[in-house]
Amino acid sequence: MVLRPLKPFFSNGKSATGFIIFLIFLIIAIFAPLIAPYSPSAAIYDPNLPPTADHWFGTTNTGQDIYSQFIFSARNTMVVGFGAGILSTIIGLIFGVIAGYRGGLTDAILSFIMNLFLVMPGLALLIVIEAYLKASTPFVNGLIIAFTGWAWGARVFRSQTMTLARRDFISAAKMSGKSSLRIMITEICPNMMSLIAGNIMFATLGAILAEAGLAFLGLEDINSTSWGIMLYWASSNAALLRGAWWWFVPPGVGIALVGLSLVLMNFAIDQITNPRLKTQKRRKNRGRKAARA
Amino acid sequence: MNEQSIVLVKVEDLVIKFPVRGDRKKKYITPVDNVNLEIKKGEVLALVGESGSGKTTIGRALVRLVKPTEGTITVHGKKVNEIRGKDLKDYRQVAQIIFQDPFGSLNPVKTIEGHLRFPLKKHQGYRGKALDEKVADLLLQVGLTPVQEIRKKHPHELSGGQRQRLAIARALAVNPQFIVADEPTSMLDVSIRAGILQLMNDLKRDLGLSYLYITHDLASARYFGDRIMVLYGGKVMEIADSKELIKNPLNPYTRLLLAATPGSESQIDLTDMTNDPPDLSEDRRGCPFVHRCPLATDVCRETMPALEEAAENHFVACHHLDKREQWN
Amino acid sequence: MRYVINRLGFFILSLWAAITINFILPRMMPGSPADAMFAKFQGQLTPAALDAMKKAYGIGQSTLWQQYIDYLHGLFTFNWGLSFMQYPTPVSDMIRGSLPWTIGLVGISTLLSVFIGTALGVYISWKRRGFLDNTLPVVSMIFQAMPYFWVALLFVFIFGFKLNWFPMAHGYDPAITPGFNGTFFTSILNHAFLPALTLLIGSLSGWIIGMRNNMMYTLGEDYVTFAEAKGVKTSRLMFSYAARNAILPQLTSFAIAIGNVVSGSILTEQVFSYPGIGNQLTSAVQSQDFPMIQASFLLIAVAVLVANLIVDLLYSRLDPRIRTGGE
Amino acid sequence: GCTDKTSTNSGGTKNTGNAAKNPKPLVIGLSPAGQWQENFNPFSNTAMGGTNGLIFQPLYYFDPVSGKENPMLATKYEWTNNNKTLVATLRDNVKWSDGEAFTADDVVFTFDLLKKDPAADSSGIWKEITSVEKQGDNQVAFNFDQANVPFQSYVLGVDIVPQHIWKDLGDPSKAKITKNLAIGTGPYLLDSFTPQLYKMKVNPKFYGGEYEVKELHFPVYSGNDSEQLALTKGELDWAGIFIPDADKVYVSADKEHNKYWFPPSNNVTLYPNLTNPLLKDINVRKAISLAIDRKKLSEQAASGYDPLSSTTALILPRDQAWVDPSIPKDKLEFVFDKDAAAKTLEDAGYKKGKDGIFVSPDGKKLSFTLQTVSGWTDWTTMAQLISQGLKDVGIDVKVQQPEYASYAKNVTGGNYDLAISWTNSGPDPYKQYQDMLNSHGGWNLEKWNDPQTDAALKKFQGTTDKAVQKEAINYLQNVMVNQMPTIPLVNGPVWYEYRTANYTGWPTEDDPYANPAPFNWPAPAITLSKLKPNTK
Amino acid sequence: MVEEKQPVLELQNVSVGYDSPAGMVQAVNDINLKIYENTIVGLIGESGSGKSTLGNAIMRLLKNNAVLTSGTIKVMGKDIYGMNKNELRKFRWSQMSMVFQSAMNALNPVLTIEEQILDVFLSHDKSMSKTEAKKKAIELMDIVSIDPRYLKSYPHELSGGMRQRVVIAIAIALDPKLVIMDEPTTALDVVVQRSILDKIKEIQRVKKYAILFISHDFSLVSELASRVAIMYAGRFIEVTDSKSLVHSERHHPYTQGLLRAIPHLTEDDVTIEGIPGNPPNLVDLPSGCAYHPRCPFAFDLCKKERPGIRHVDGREIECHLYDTVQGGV
Ligand SMILES: Nc1ncnc2c1ncn2[C@@H]1O[C@H](COP(=O)(O)OP(=O)(O)OP(=O)(O)O)[C@@H](O)[C@H]1O
Ligand SMILES: Nc1ncnc2c1ncn2[C@@H]1O[C@H](COP(=O)(O)OP(=O)(O)OP(=O)(O)O)[C@@H](O)[C@H]1O
Ligand SMILES: [Mg+2]
Ligand SMILES: [Mg+2]
Repeated sequence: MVLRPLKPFFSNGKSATGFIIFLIFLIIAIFAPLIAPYSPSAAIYDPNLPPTADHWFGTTNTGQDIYSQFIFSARNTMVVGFGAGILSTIIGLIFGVIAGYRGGLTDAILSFIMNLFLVMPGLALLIVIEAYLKASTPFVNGLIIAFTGWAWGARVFRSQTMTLARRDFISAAKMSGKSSLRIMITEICPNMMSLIAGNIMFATLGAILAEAGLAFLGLEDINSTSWGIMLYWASSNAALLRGAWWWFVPPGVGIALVGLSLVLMNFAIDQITNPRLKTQKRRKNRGRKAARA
Repeated sequence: MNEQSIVLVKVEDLVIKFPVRGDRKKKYITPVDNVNLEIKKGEVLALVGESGSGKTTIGRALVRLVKPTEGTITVHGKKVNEIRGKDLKDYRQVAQIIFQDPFGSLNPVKTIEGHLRFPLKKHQGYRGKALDEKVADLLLQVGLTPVQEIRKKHPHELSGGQRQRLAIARALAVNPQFIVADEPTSMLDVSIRAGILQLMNDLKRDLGLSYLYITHDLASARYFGDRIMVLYGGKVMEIADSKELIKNPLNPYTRLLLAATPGSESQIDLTDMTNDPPDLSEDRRGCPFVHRCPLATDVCRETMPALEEAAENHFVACHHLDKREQWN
Repeated sequence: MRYVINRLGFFILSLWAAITINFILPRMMPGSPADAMFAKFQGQLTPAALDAMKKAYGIGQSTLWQQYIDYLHGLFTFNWGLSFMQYPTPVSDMIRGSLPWTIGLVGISTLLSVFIGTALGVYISWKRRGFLDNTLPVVSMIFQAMPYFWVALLFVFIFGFKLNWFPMAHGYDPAITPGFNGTFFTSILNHAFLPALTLLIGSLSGWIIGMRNNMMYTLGEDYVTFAEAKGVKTSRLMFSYAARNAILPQLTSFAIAIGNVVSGSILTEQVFSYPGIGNQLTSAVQSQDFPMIQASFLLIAVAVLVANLIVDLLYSRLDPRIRTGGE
Repeated sequence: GCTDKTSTNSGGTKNTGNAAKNPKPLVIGLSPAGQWQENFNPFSNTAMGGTNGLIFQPLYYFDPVSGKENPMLATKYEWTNNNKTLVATLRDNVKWSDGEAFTADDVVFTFDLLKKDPAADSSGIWKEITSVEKQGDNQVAFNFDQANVPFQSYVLGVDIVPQHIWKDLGDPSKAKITKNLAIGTGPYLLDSFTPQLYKMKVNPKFYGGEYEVKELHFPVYSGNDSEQLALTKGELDWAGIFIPDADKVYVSADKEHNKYWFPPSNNVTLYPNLTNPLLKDINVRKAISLAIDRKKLSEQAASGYDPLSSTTALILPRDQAWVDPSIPKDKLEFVFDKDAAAKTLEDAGYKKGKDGIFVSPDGKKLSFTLQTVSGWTDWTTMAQLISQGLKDVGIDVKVQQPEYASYAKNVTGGNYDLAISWTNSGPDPYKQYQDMLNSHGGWNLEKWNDPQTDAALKKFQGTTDKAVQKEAINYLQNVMVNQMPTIPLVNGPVWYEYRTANYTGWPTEDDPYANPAPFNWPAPAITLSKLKPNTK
Repeated sequence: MVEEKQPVLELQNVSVGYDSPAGMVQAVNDINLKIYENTIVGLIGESGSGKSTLGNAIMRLLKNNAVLTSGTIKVMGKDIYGMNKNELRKFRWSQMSMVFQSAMNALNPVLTIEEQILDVFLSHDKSMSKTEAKKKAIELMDIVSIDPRYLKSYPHELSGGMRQRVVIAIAIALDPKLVIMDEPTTALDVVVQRSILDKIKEIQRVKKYAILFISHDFSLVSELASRVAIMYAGRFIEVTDSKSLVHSERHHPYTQGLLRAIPHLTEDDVTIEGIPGNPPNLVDLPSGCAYHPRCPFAFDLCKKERPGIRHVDGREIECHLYDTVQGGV
């Protein structure tokens, strides 16, 4: 029963792989304190160690255990990524659904704001805002990423809402006396579930990458633990030049794997969204709707 | 018969305009132009006309999904043009609509009973067990059986006919007095259509419902409608008792429509008649049918003929009623 | 026509908004550039010198409103001020120096990405369920999921540092005198290869998958089947019927991508020491070079807007339904 | 300008002669930047490296690393008039690179320029001097308001520009000096400029004789990363960037040629904001100092390059001669003792709260922010280590790392609790103390305000007498040791990497003849004068 | 017996199935049919009964997941499924063409009408010049009575009826022997529908095509076609003379049900009634006669055994009722 909604994920190899990778990282994130052998910040071990039995990924130049950092970073990165992904999807939904449903002037104004946010150079904007907020934690960064990155989703939701709003079941809902807000929440949103899920996945991927980029540029609180911060330290300590690839490679691979799991899972969502892939046959227009151009 | 004479819905001088994207300045089309009609309690008024003649727009205006631009709609003696909020909510309980498309008018992610619960709760105040029972009643009433099995299903698991039945049940859920049936069978299979018409007929008889029955099929209009109103280009061309209208069509457009209907006996050569749709622009003049009408003269181009009673209860709008014999 | 006016209206309005935001944003940043300068001189700078400098930079002596007017005026007279960080170099000079590199590198790799991605998308949708159709989307996605600066760093390290196949920095070999000659161009290509490659593989999958999905949709359309029945040649079927229609929904993304050419490479340029605008922007933000930030922001916003406008207009060319005001 | 035939010819022959041996240009890696801008204005604070020293030259250069005085356009200077007048004797037979002769008028003109345009006078010369006069043909006198002997390094350090060109250029701070206008007296001429690279060629008419390094290349790098790679790969001959683990990363790439030397030049210091009542308490400062493991800072944050600071803040071994012998040996070095730190606090009435953080007697938590600069990774690492160390003792420290500009604003504006920053250094200890401890000091971030300190500094300024100077410095050392206005951490080194594959004769620890970093202009002019092509 | 002419279209035991996640959809089941020159055969059946599938199968335009599971399809004596791709490309449209069900969507929105018509000529006759093809396009437009100026228009600029006529024009461009029309007027207004039917009749009168006319509208088909096949669940349950459809006696019970479900325009006070039940599930067909769950006359045998063809009054009917000599209704 609980597993039923997950069924589509196992419908093909790609999404199943994605789902399994995702699950692994989810477990890592949830049980980080149990999995990680040491504290991620304690600088108490021999510095600059290559991988050993005690330190699987070696240690940093300040003697921190890289493996433990990796595990705890998974937690932060996932929280930040999904937090930002979900938040930006919610903002996008609010803008997109209201604009698409209301139409007219409301739509014109909201669309304008959307387009503006779409047009503002994302990373550049982020960098400026970051500079304003001073080195912020990954969570604050997640917030900013969400607040600057919702527009694309909003556009998608808007156009989907517009097609949905034209469908008769919305008129029918009006006829049954539902308020606009209720229609938006109970009639329109449930019909965009797959779009919403897809948007969350891509927004999450975007947020994870953006967060890593910001951290890499040094625009994140260096006390925090995230894959981006790990990369920042690795690169500023010339990890590659020193041959300490075990410091540089894992965070990148971690990001790539989580990202990959997201896009792979999205295949399953595609399958649900794409009407052509559904077995259900679309009924033909028996009326004479299209008789005039 | 006494009941029959109570006028439930009265529409006077209804005009509806829609803005359209013009090339430069904002333009309007007038898909409904000066329409008058009356529906008595327990009566079915059939509205026929070609695609785009404004049938749906009238229907939607009657249930207030579209706001009339001009004119008045009176239901039960109460003007409903401008009502909002609570009044509108109350009005929803009087008038309901069944949409043409049984696929588009159901929310694909809601269950069958999900479609019925809200209106029952909101308008009739059912709760808990009573609500469940009422849902079952309704489903039974429209012939959606076995009820317990069907109520948990989703629309895509139903056949077209079943969906249309659900749409009817949903309209009934608020216990209305008047239903706009907007081409309720045009998307259904022949074998299913008759069943839906039958069902609507039964409901009319049992519940004393009034209908505005919108269709493009004269045959079913004649079958289901007490009276038929013919619409062209947003204007009423003719209105009469069903049998009378089919037997004795007076307006050239009605006759054309009749001739085009498969199975009709009248033969009119249609092949070289242009298919241009009628002009709906705001500033049009004259009869909308003029560019297709074989009887058209300058008068037709200049002024719209008034609706006149040509026979008893048979109203028609045409400048050339006298010339109709020439054209057959 | 109305459509064009409509688009132009949006263009102008959002341009104004972008210009204004651009004015406000840097002013919200903490620390004035003169303070930064003050710090740079380790306290040796006298208050008098500081004041004089502030005056020269045009800071603090007028109201915000006055600054806004001056800003707008300067904008339209192409007088974008002098850079703080490279005082007294005019910002326009700095942009002129770096913009061509960015447009060259990022523009070309974006175009390549769009072209290759779209072509691959068309191809794999045509050969549905083939080997490539099963592998390419996933492989390309793996690359998209990686942080591109990380890939860039790895590339520099492996192909530049370890293997010595490609240079690790700069737009061309500094030892060569720029000129219209083969060696110079070879050098440019040689230097652009790695950055372009990172940009390319980072963005390819979007185009492949987007185009593939659109193609699948279009291929299911009746007009494609009808055309196939008519006996239309395969190539014409593929391009004029299927791809031509499938590409339309891609145009918006294309507009955004083109617009992002100017900004989309901040990290790449940083990693490859590429002499482009992204690089400039990063250092401008770090040294709070208001005029430079403003100018590059503006440039980026204008680039996106113009790209949007062009694509909108192009859209109306490609899709007759929009051109003649259909549904 | 017009060049006379002979010099062109001789230059030509020489060049061809060298070309036969094909000496490589010397490639210098400056600090990372986005792109070069063609700005060779010596009065601009964003001038390209080499503008000072290689193209334009000052009268004298006082080297902070070697502590040496290097005569440039002057050959001699002298204080007269109760140390209120500084007289410099100019070098003879110096020519501008366009062939015009260099005269005392040029010097007077230059200083007058600065007077007219304070924006160009970034060292505030005209705040100290009242007038500049020509004395005879080859002497210039600078008149001071009051004696300020150490200020000579600024006055004599001003780059001199040619009157015949600059008189038409308007405000010197705004003048755009490109290749054609870059006419100086230095050993090099600007050869070509692109935003990625500029080249200099040797000035055959240089007064000191033509240098052996004929061509200099200055490529731009956008970040430390890419410059490290280039350096390690042998693409640079001379650089001044931080490399972690230089032995492993850099030297091992080419053991024979890749060398580095990181001489100490100042103190990386933990500045406490003394306007913060908690930090005003010397016990808190002492506890903080005791809780810092400076050795770990040096080893882990700076790859062990940074020698530990002296409690006196003197830069050792350079300032060995200045050390106050009265200070006991054991007090000259910082100790790391967590227990002592906690004890210091407890003794002063501080108590540990539930969360393990000390609370002051009046109930305030010992919780501070610590500012460092975003991207300055050695400092940030130090900050982290400090934060962890202090936490162990019971002092809460949150590291913040804003962008440089906001950092600068915060620390100079007193808007911080703790901050890591540098100290300024001159050829002798005076400069450091003056800037850091004088109540009007330019880098008095901590806001130390002590009349006696000010008086000691004043005493130093007014004399050329070494003994008096020493007395003043002794007093200041004791202020540092006993009152701890700031908390020195480690010595800030000068980053300096060089390659002997193409050129030899570099400054080394054994022969520290000049500040070896290629960014402390005009010092590189001195280094370049000693370099010779590696003929092996 | 008259000498057998060669049929234009000959279907022998044609079955088509769709592969779907739910199982094999038996959309067309063992169909036999012959159509001769100059005849219009109507094909009637409710939605999902397999009409379009049959049409597509004849054109060899089946979807990817569909297979011709058995039978042969011959057009002009040639086995359609025995041709290689190139032969098929040439044969299709020159010998047989099809008007699609959704003609509205059969035109490429981004190409002009002219380009789409020229595509037909130029792909089939390499030697034809563009001017020649254009001339032919104008002729075609004339035949379907559309002003040739619309050649330069895009599909969305035409009304539905005009688009439909363009599609018909394209279908007859190469003068094929067989034209399959899949509900060519379903999406149109009655009046437009009528004018197009008249147009089709007129063209057929001149060109003498063999036409397979697919529809779900009884009255329409009986007016147009001489013979009508009634399809239920993929099978022809009845093939009959169209004239016989005016009355509902001695037909297959399904046909009877359909005839009773149609309201008549002129007859007074006839009650209509629907056919109870739902269309069959093609993945899991009812045993025996697929219609038996809805058939009011069904008896045991109907559940067990599929009825073969009975010849009743010149009709071919698949129903057990007609075994009982004059049985049935
Ligand atoms: N919301 C709207 N905005 C603009 N135009 C509209 C709107 N609704 C309907 N129209 C236009 O009004 C005219 C009449 O439409 P309506 O739907 O009433 O016709 P109809 O008679 O119901 O046609 P059909 O038989 O095809 O359902 C059409 O031209 C239509 O395009
Ligand atoms: N691509 C497909 N995959 C699976 N099943 C399909 C596919 N196309 C059609 N079907 C099924 O095959 C059956 C026959 O479909 P077909 O389109 O031939 O019916 P039809 O008689 O033309 O119906 P309509 O009158 O609605 O056009 C239907 O049950 C349909 O669901
Ligand atoms: Mg309608
Ligand atoms: Mg079909």
